[in-house]
Amino acid sequence: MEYRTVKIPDKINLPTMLDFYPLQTEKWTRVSRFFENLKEGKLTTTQCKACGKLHWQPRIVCPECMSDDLEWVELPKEGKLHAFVESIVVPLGMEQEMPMLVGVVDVSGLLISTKIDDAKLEDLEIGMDMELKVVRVEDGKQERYWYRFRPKK
Amino acid sequence: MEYRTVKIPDKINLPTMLDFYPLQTEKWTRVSRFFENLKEGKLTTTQCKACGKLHWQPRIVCPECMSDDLEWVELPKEGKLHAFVESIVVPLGMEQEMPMLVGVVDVSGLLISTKIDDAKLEDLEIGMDMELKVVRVEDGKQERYWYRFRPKK
Amino acid sequence: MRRVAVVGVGHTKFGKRDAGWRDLVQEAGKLAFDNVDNLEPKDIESFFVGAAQPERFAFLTHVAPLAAEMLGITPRKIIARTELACASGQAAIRYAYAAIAAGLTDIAMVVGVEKMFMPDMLEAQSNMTCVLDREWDGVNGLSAPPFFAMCAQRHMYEYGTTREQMAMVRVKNQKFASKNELAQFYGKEFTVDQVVNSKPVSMPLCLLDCSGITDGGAAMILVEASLARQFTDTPIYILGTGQASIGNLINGLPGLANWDACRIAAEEAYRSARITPDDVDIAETHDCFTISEIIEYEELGFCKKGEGGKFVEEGQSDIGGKVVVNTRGGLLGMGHPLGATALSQAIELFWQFRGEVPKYRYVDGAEIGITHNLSGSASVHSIMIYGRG
Amino acid sequence: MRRVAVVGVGHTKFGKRDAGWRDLVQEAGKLAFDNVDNLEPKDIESFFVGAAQPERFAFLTHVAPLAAEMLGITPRKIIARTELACASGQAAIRYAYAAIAAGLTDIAMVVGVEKMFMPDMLEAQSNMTCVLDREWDGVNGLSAPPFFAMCAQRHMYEYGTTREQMAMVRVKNQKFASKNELAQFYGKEFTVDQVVNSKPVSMPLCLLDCSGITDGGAAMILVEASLARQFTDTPIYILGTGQASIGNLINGLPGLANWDACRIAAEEAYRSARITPDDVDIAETHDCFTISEIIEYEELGFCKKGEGGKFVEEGQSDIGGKVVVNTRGGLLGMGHPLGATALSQAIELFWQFRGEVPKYRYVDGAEIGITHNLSGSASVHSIMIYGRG
Ligand SMILES: [Zn+2]
Ligand SMILES: [Zn+2]
Repeated sequence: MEYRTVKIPDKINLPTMLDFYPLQTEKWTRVSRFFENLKEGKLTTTQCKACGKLHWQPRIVCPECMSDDLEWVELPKEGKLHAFVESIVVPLGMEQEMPMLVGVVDVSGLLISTKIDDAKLEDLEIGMDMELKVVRVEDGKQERYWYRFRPKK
Repeated sequence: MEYRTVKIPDKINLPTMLDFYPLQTEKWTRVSRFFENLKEGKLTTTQCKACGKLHWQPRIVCPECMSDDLEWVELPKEGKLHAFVESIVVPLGMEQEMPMLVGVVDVSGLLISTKIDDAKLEDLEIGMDMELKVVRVEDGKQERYWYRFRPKK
Repeated sequence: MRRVAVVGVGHTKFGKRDAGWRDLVQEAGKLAFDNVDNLEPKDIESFFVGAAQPERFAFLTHVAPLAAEMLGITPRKIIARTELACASGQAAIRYAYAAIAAGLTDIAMVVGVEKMFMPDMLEAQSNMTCVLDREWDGVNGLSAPPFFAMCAQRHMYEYGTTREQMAMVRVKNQKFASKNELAQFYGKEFTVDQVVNSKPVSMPLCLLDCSGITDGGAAMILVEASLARQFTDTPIYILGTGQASIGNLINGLPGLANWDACRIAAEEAYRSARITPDDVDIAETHDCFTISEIIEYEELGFCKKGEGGKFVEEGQSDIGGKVVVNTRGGLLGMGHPLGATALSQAIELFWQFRGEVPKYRYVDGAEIGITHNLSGSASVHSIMIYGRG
Repeated sequence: MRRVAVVGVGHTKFGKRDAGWRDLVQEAGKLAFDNVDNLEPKDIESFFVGAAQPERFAFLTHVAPLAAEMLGITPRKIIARTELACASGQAAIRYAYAAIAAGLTDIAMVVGVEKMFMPDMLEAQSNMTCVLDREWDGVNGLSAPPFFAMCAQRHMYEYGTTREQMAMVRVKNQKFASKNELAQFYGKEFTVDQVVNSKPVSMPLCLLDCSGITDGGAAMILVEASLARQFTDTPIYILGTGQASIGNLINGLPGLANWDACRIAAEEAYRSARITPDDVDIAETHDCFTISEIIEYEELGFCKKGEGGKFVEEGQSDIGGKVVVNTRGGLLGMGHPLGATALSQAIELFWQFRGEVPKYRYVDGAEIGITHNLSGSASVHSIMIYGRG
């Protein structure tokens, strides 16, 4: 048989539906300030001026009292390791990072999940001091920023 | 500021979640026979041996009587155009086909949707005779087959 | 069966929003809580989210708890998200209605939301292609515009509906939308000529015959009727509901120009509310395309089969006509954020019954309203009936 | 509130299936119709589909009408699909339950289905990462295994639970699954040593501590109780239900080792069924990981907080113990096709109450059973209680 051939793409740009990192600009999120601050090395979040609640993740409305009168506050660059794991379960695009250390860090009472850099599994223990690290995420088209933690030196 | 750079892929293989063409082998569908027959130039479907119902799309259970005693039957290679449209709405991967002629062909009383090849919008009218055409779909990794219709010569 | 009341609502601006999925949820939810007395997030027992495709448009799933967390809601009775493509929001309202009517819960919030704009709009178009059966219809390039274009073609062929009559639907709905600040296409009016001469998308449908890709969110608070006066002096009530589904693939449909499932759903909705089509004062119907509204007039029983074109041409669906259709501006004028649309429609009735809409679109004395959504290949039709009293 | 009965069920083989999404629907639906007398697809008034992510795993949406069409069902009362990640199936059952209890419909079918195997399994893993909040937790590499590994770590840290106790959950559930032909891991038994020494996935969780990626479908027919005897001599009944949600992002959770939402949902379920934990004879709990079942013993009230490890070690959750847990093999042994799991659990109770399971796993005299699902970051817990009488 002879057939007309229909070509479909073999490679495509990384689609948004498979891109883990949040869209960071004003055009796509109302908490773009978080990412601007992160680029400056600051981990920030929102706090409610009406009721004082400190949020994680940053919000545009306080879930405690429904006020939208919020302010940006900087969090400490340090925290304590609450839980951690070495994972070999790796989704599309994170293959190079295997095995991956992931954990939860207590920063001012907020439990913040994070990848853990500059450590091996055996270096980690619950309660140890961790410090913030900012990374630049590059996909060949745009630059974005994200946070990680590492054991405090 | 200095940042560690984290690379994420700029290009990836066309993911299944953006690939319109069905998975065709026995490993992925229980109507793989349809695709094998299509490769031979035959448009086939299932018919219920218990109640006689002719199905479209092909099934593994008859929706009319819940029998799973079905047989494969070949459909005529010709039909009549029931409706058609020229569309400029094109999803990812079909960009090269713009503008696209799409229609519905009545084949033995089954209303089968299809792309329309070898025609311009002004060539088409409701009720005209159409004929089957089989195309090979290539994505650089696998060969698949699909059907289209064109005006009968 | 217990009666169910709507006591408060919230509605974000619809359009291309500089906001993410969770921003839209926060906006809509806050507006709803601000709209009602004596109610805090912690009082919400049950939480229902209508969302069509956050998995693809926003790479988010398990979105009901995500939205609940955004609003400080900790449901202790029921929580789930419903999907029914373009009718996802109505499925959520119906779930809340069933749960309250049954006595499983007393105080519920429904949030409908969709973030549809994406950095790559080809990706968004792919998502819209799987609203039809992707493997057997979508693969052939069929998404909503070409599908509904064929419905228009068949309706013109079978009933003589004209291109101009279709355009009149947009003209009417846009007239309403032009003054509605929440609408995606706020501030614009169109003539029949402008609609007919707009960019061809899937002929006979042009750009102005089509509802848009839209970001938006909306929220409603529903309670068991005897509790309603604790929260507002002017609740509205759910009077009945109907839904029907016939087929999905084009071959399984009753027809392209005959939407039998719409007629069946309407009959059930009228029966359950103990009304007839003549009792309907105001209708929010699913004008995803101009042709849709014309076919819906017919199947909802507002006019005879085949006379939908004449119905709009004669002004029967405009203020002063037999039944006023789509006073908020319809999907055409408001935009169509899939999960939020049904809530936006219900909210229009809420505001109409309470006299809270501007005069230009107010339907004076309206007592009974219907909201209608279709989904997929017009295979499913979903209807709810609301009343003032 | 009207009573609701289950009168027929269908359950496909779970596992890596050489079949597509719609094949699984057809298999499950046919089995359910074959299981019940005097009922044809056209008799089904309402249709509820539980499915977590067909949009991503199968590039399909608007799946409720798709599934209805596959089964020749033309709902004329209610149709919708529910999503609640790993508990999507239970959300569908609950919607059907609410609708029948309210009087909105009399005869409903629920189908739960998930096709999770994909040509590229990295893509499937990406899908599982958005079960948590993808933008703030998933982005950090958190999908279910690492998340539940941290729950295990905290439970060991706070309560002294041992690695071996966790492994005992798999040993027990696998013993049941090994003889269950519907199970993904049919024909295998494991020892504690084998579990502890299996491939590390997210330490302390090894491969055999984790439920699998699974394809599968299941279906149930639910009717208003007074109609049940038309369809079977031995219906079972829904006695109560409870659901609770607290937070979503890790920071919003009550704790990693304390699942307060599970306790709240259980209290509500027991209250609504007018029973206590002591009345439960058999439980199908959401053992997505071995640690999950241990925490669930505690929060469901089968033992004291912190004593879940001891509970399994003492055989209290095995045949002859206080409450027999996961006789079909659990998610660990059966596999976990997200949308189908809750139906598979309910079907096990249906078969148990009717004496239709093989002797090796039959719980003689069981009158009351509970099914439990968690979803996401264990933020949501969903419970239904079924009874023989
Ligand atoms: Zn506050
Ligand atoms: Zn048959």
